[in-house]
Amino acid sequence: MTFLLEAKGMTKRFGGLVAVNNVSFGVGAKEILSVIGPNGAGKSTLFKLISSFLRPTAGEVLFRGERISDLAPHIAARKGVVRTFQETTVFRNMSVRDNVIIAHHLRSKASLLGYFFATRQAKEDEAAFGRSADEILGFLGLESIAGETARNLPHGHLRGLGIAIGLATDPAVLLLDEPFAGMNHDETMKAVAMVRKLRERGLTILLVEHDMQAVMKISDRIVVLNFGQKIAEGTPSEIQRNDKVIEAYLGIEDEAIGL
Amino acid sequence: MSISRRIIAVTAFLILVFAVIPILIAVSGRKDFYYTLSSVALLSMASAGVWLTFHIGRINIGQGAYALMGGYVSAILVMSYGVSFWWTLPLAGLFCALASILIGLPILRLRGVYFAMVTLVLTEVARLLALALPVTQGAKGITSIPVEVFGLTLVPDFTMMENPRIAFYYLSVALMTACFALMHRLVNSRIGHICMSLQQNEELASSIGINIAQIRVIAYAISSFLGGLAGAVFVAATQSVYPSSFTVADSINFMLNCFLGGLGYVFGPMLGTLVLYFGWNLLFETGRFQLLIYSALMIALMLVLPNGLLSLGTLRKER
Amino acid sequence: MEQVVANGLYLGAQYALVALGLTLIFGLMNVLNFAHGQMYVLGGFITYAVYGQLGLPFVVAVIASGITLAIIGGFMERFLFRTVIRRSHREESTMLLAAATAFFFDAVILLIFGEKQRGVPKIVKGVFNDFGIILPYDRILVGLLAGAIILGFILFMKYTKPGRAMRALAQDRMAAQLMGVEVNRYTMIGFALGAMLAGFVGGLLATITGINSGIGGPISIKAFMMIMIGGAGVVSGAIAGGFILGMMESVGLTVLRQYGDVTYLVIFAALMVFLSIRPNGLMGKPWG
Amino acid sequence: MTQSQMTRRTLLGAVGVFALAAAGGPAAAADAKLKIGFVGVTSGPAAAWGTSNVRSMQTRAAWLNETGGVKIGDKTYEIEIITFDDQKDPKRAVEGMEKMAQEGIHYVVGPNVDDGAAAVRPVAEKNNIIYFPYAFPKELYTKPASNAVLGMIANYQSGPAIYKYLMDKKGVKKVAFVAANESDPLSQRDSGVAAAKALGLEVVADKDVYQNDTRDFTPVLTPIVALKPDLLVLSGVAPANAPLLIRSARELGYEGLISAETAQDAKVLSEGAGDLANGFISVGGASTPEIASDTMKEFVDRYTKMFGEYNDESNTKVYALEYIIETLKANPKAIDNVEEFKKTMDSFSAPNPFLKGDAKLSYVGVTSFGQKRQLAVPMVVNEYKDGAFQTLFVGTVD
Repeated sequence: MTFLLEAKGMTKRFGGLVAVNNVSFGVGAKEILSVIGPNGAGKSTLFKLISSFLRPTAGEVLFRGERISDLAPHIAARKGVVRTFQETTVFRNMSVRDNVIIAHHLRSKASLLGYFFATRQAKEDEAAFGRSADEILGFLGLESIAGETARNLPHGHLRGLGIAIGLATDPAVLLLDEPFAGMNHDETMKAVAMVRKLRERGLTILLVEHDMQAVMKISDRIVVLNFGQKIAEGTPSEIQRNDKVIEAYLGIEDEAIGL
Repeated sequence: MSISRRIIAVTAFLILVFAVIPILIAVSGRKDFYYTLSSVALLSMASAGVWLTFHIGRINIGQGAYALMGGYVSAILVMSYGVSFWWTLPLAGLFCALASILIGLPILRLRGVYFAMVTLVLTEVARLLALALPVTQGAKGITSIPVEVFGLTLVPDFTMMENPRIAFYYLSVALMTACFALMHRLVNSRIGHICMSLQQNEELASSIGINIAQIRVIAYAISSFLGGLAGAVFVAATQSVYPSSFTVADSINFMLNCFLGGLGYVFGPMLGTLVLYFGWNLLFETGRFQLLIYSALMIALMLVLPNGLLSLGTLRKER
Repeated sequence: MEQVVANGLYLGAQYALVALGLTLIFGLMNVLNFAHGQMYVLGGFITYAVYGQLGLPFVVAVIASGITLAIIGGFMERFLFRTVIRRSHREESTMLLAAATAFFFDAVILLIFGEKQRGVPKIVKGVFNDFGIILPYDRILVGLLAGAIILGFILFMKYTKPGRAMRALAQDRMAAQLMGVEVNRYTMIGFALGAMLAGFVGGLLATITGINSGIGGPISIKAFMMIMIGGAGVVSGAIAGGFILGMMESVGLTVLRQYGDVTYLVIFAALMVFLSIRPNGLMGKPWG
Repeated sequence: MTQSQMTRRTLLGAVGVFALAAAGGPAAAADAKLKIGFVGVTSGPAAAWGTSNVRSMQTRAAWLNETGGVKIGDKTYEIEIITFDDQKDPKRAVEGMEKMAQEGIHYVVGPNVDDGAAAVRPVAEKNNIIYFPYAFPKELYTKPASNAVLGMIANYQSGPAIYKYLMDKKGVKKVAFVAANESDPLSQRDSGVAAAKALGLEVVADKDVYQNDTRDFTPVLTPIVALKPDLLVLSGVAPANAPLLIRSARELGYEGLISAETAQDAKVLSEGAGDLANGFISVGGASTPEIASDTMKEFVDRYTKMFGEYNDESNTKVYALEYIIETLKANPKAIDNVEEFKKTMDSFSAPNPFLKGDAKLSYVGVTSFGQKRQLAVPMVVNEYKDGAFQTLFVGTVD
């Protein structure tokens, strides 16, 4: 199987601590792959490694067979690998629509100077970005809050805005950082439906998540991390039956609920 | 706003600075205001640069370094190489922009107070360099820069004018007008929005494909260009430059001008400079209580309008 | 060489104490207090008035300096900084307020205490001269007192309730609030404490280097450098930064003296390079 | 708020401020008022320099006014002192000089530092202002410059005299210099070093500098004291720093002489360094008991009454105003004509009221500047002893 995005032997050390240890897996085109694991398993480190926000100590990330792990984040984004953030990370003092418009950066045809002098190309770009932003907001059901300033939004909308920003970059692979964290059951179900719709737009989705239930529902395949190592990989049903996974999660759950 | 109203506003501004103020000066006989207002115009340009770095989310307390650098570049070119004063202006600006790219590449990675402090130190480094380097003539400074450089062909001949102060006033406000026109365009174009995205969250900006390092350096270079240009004109106006011509106090003042006018408004630095610099001069009459009154007024202003003088309009609207 | 190290240590102790108050205020409220140097100067003048003019014991004078400044600091937080922080869109706006306060103190000090350099009688006479080290006893005493105050401060922050509350605040304001820390109260206490430290060190040093109405600004700037070296908002960073700068000055002025005017150029350039490599200083918290 | 509203508000604000400023401008000068300006530093770390200047002018002016004003020609004038704080910033100094021109003032005391004095030169020359800087660059006083008059003894004049005296009387052979890393002190150090070398002294340290905001001078002085010079010269030292330098040097075990070529204040020395300052040599003016006249003593009394405390730096700064007034008296046409003033300078002579005996006020400087552009101030070299200055010797400059 050829993967669109592939992690090979990813390792990250912080001083003496090994946060991620020799993790390999791949994501096929239009697949939804989830990385799960108990707290402190190294999920978010792995997430940052894949999105080029951190440099690996060893190993590499390949996108369409090309190494992207030592590139600056904006170049990885230009190639088509774009991440989202957890909810508080938006352009807080801009309107929702402006948030999405600015995120069309990668689709610019005019140069910076062109924008300064408002050339024809620049004007065309701006008009196109506006139309596209409206389309994206409509797609995600956010058109009613397009004029709101982002810092005034409630939590649920903030997450939608984060995804809208990601979509505006026109990515091939969208990396979602804990898209269901802190949601109640209804909200989670809505979000799950939305992620499916993203795939229908032709996107490949890699998400890092804590919420087992949602992940089981949504994923084509799941990678499980514990103590920085991959302990399992497979379809949701395979993972559910995997002893190592159950052990890892039970151990943690026990501690977490104080048993 | 509509285009016609914009034209009216711009015209009104031009008439004010190029006609009304000179007439007011002539009527009131306060010829010393030419120098004061030229200073305000030039310092507000340097402050506009600082404002632009604020716009990308950096507190810049290093503009004094570039103003000093620009001043020295202009003075050295005029004195040692016989370059016309007019040519030294863009050259000084470009020199500063280039220097700021070299300096900015490493230090623009710093954020918040760390960037602020490094730029503050940069101002001091510039002063110490001016004292130590042979080309700047050390402690003595460069003095008696000839006024003949204004004997030129293309532009109005300064020496022909009755009072060079008036000529400098026109030059300064013309440059200031151009500077703020460019700034206004820059900030309201997509570039301004990109800068603002950096200000609000650099990681997010970088995740959507913005080359944050490049934008930062560009903004910083423009900022330094303005600082260098202002410094160069200032040196010509006073015909001399010393290591103490622009110091840490100036760098801090440039920053304060931006705060006072309002960080959210592109014309903030202009108003801020006018109020801070001119305000100090107006309080000249109060003698030994000058600093006390000045600082008390500043504190009061800050309490009433913490987002700058120009936030007065939005404040009223909110009510 | 022993002398150079001794100079550096003494300088470091006094620098560390100056930086401590500044970093505390910064850590708690993200306010870069431009008026810190002026607070130091005010502390010095209070000691000058109480010990030098009224003739009361030195200890009384230094305590008076500390308490007066604590009160002033508390008022500054309550009536100036709190208002501006609440109402401004960008937290950097406090820099203008801090600078204006600095000017205000400058003006008041100049009007009350005049333009002259002032000094107070020595607290102990005599000079220690052995092991290749020459150090006047009053410097040793002040150095030790500075060390004791630093130690006391660390213990206070570690083991008392307000100290722990303030550390929690500095680490994560939101979390501290959720945990039930009274944010307003402890921010005010923290500001007062920072101001008190400035008052203490001003009072202590009045007996060594005297006091002068114009030096507030330069002192603030030097203190900024120290907390940048160590890392802003971190107590250990301020102490480290103070000692490092003290040692750099002492060693630099000896080693580089034949090159003339370059010592500070080298120190400043080194600081810029260092921060380019370590953007948060030695152990600072990042601040965006 | 829209952009246009903002612009308009800016405009309105500007006009308002302007109207305010124009209204607050100078009132028409009364016939019998003589305005003398001061542009210099009265705030910040160097505030003492300008403050001592302003206060001696204000003291003397109040005194003269109290006794009926000054009769110049057939008119009697009241003296008014207009002061401008330049914050030691050359840009502001230019501003101040413009302001003086605006006020119609032709005689200005100051600025206090080299760069300020050089920066105001074009403005002063254009607006016919004669100014009296306390700054030493020779270009200011040599042709083609002609509007600046040095208000005190330059260190390149007093330095050699002091070094010579100390060589002859105290057997000084090795000299060390230390200066603040700023324009004035560095220039003064360089000319001091040159003078010492010319006298055949061995200069063991000529590159040591400190930042002007230094509070602890022990690290600066440690290596210098180790060189064991016979004389330590504090070039261009600020009065605030002098006691700290002296104290650090003495506490480090330095046993040689210490001198400075700038004016100092005895109270500051005694508070800052106590007995350790004994033997410190500096340049003073006229207030030591050996040479002060009754007028000088009364001046000190009035100054103390007016401002609470005397500043010995004013000893050298009492002269400028006196010279201006006496020269105007000698040639009333000079009151608004600086060319007349310049003419009178060449031949001017009047009794010196501040000095015992028959000392004269006159303009000097031919040797140093090729023209008479310096006040003949007695070069009083003082030695500090137990809280007061004692005169070591009095020299002259020609």
